[in-house]
Amino acid sequence: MALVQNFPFAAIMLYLAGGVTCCVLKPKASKWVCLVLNMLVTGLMFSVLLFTVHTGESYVYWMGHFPAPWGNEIRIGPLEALMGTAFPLVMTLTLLGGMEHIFEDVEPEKVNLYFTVVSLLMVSMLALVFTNDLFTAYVFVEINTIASCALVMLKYKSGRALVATTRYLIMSLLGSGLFLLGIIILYSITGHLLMQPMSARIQELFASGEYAFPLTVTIGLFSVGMALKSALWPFSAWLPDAHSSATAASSGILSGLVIKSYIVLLIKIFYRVLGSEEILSSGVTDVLFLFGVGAMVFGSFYALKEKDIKRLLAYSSVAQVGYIYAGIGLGTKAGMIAACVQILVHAATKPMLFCTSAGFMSVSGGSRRFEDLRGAGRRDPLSGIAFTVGALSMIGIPLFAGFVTKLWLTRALLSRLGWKLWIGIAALVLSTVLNALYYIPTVSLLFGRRNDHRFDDTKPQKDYSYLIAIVCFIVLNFLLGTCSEPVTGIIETGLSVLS
Amino acid sequence: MNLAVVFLLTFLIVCAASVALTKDPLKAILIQMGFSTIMAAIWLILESPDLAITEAAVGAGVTGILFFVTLRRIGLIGGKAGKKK
Amino acid sequence: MKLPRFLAVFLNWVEGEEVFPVPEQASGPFHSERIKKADPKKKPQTPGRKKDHSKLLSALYSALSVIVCLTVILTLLTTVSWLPRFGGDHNPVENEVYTRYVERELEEAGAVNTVAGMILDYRAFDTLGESNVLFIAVCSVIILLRADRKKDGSLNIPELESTPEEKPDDIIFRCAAMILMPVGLVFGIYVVLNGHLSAGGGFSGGAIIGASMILYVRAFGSEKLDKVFTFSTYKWITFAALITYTLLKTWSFYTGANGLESGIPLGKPGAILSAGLILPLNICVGLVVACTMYAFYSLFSKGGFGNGQ
Amino acid sequence: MGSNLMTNYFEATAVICFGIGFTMLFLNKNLIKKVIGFNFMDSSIFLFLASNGYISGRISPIITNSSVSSENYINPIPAGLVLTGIVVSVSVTAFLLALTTRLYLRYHTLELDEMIRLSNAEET
Repeated sequence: MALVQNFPFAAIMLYLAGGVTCCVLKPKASKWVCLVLNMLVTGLMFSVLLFTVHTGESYVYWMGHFPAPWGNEIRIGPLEALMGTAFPLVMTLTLLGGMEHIFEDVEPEKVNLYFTVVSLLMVSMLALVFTNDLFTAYVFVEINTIASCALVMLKYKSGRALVATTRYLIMSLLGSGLFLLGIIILYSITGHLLMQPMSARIQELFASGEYAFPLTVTIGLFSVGMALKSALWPFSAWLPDAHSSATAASSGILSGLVIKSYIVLLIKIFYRVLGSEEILSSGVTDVLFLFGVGAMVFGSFYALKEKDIKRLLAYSSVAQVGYIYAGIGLGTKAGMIAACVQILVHAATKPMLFCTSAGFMSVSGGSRRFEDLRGAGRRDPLSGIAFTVGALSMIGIPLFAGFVTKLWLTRALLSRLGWKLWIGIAALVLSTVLNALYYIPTVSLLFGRRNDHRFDDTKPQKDYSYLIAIVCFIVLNFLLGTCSEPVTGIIETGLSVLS
Repeated sequence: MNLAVVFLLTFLIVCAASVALTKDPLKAILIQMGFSTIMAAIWLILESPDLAITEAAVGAGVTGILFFVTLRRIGLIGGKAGKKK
Repeated sequence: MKLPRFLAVFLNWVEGEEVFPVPEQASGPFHSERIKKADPKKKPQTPGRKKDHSKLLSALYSALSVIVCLTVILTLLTTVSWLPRFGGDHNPVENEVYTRYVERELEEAGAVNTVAGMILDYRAFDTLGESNVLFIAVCSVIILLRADRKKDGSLNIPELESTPEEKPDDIIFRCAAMILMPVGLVFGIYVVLNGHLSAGGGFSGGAIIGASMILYVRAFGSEKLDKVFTFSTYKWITFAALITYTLLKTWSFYTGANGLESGIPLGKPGAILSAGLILPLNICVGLVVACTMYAFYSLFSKGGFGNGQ
Repeated sequence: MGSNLMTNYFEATAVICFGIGFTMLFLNKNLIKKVIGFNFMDSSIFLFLASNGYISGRISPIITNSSVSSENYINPIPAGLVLTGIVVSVSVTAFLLALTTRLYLRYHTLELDEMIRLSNAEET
């Protein structure tokens, strides 16, 4: 086994050790441990990405001395390596961008625990991306749940954050309960927990028609469980509060990464466990498509009415998650590519928007209301420019990242005639218009002139880490928007070796 | 299907239903501890002594203690009366 | 239909009636309803709300709950009716995975208790994740409940102010604790150390030790334990145990995946020093769990432990 | 309806308790009751899982004598998974209870709706 093949496992173990170490360190030291760890893992995973793209295949890595049906294992292919590179990269940039606010919003004695939580969150997300075993997935889903709730409630002064955490935690627990029940029903009819042998057995069962009802119920349980956790529209009531009341970096991480890790897991389950044809015939894709389309429209619709910048961004997340599910729900390969592209695009854009929102707040007396934010883009030009880039990307203007999603989604829709085409196109157009309707007024408001002179003497934060993070995010956005070919190529090979 | 098993399983359902109906948190916690104890007995019937030990120590012991300490901290049960274990 | 007497009494109790009439001045854990009503901190109900309106809403809400409950139950019952028979010996779960775990576990992992061998050797990644679930949970509880003070002595989170614990003086409870505490401690240590030989293991043993420590503190007060067991002791014990766990498992995973010999002797099955890594791992988990259970208790009851921390 | 409902009485009990626990966690307004509902939900899932591993007439897989034939022992996998699950469940319970404590100390109520109302009022 080549040395580079050990890196995904090393990444998980490094984060574990790092997280445990952060809890005994001083806040400053733990900050550096966490940042260095993130950069290191980004580098490691990038080399794994190059390796898997070079070989064009996936490989399994035994977690222990025993092969597939007996021992745990993880599995890395191009798609997993791509996600595994993107997650720590975005995490590094988000932490850099929100660092100043982390030290303001979190209790001074407990800042090191913030980095512990972040490291364990990364452990769980990487494990969810790499896992080849359903029960491992459940355990790490639980770590993910607790860690993401902890990220929200770390903003200790706000009672609203506590209430939002409770609602978030309860919905997440319902989701993981259903997910666990699904795993157990599958175990009792297949006798396996690892994806490969389980999938082989499920194909036999589908062919023979045995246990048809339990299998349908299981597909439903997985979909509802993951939809609850990733805030698909009818189940998304908890999201705006949870994501808007956390500190800026947490909001970015939750919106950009945590939701996505569950969707990646769902895609893996669909492809690797249940088999994509069976999913199609069960009709669950149609339901997911309808919900996704509903999210695209209603999420934007709610955002239209918001007068609070962080809640606006959170509702926009609901709409963007809808794009991912609409892509999955199309049930074609092009649709799945669109979904994966959207995962990356949203992960690169939304954390930047949340970081800039914190920048605006600090030049507006800490307020998130639109009436105080008027002119904030003039007071803090860097954040203003970054917000404009993010907004244009979310609307889907060419050259920006969001355009690629819309391009691929349209392409996927056009290749599929029938009712999905018309509903999808209508929703796409409507959602784009609605996006423009709330993002463009926000941008013009941020660059508008104030009539009073309340915030004239506030200076923008002079913080190099913020500058670096924002510049990197903008560059990343342009890169994704202009040269998306290699990325979609990797996703395509990744999806074809996934099943 | 022997009678003891049926009795225990029925008791589980009765416990769950009665917790759903009661309004008093303290009663709910007491019934929940009963639920855990019965669960420990069921693990023994299912030939899983590991689970029985763990459930007895955790489900009936530590979880119960945590519930009581919570209630005492927030002042729903008072003073010396909040005895543990 | 006439209910049996004991069932009727039970249901009445659940519904909130007192089973045994009690004098008004009595207080204790069974009369929380009364204490709750007398609680001065509890805000009075807002009077402006229309009564019949809210009644209708709450009826609708209960109906919704019943419908949700019944839908979930009926769907799952139908699923259950299609599943393989309970207790049958040709079910799908009786396959090669099960056979190898039972038949070859003794030579491959060396633990007499197959369950311990399975979770700490074959499926060790899950178990590593599990101990980190506990770790992140205790971090979250520390974040929520540890009462840190600013330089001027006021609390960061003002509502966490707690009244100092009164010294317990219940003689019966003390006698019981005097007998139960050492027994529990020894039994817990036994369960941890024999995790690979008999039922139990790090987690259940640790929980028993933790429960004994809680019992001691409840009976005799926490001053003596606080001197030894400060927050930093707790932090370093957890850190050392979890890092050891992670390092041991990293070695084992690395050698396993690369096809190397792990070089850890399995020993003679049945001996206390056998089963390779399982004994040290159980000790690590037992330490973490015992300290964590005690930490949960102290954090919940007084927002920190040891030296006023 | 399939034919095995009456033979699978362990699973049947488990899903009934699961339904009750699920509903309590989802729709009950009292936070303490929600936590207990969560406990019921998880315990019954574990009962469901463990009953899958049971085979009538066999004993628990602690290999005391030298007979290592799989004919004698029940399936150890569900027991191991449930052990992992119980740890997860107690961790989450502690977290939920800590949240409840903090919320009660801040708002002096256990009803979630009331807390949402109070926290919104506090913000504006």
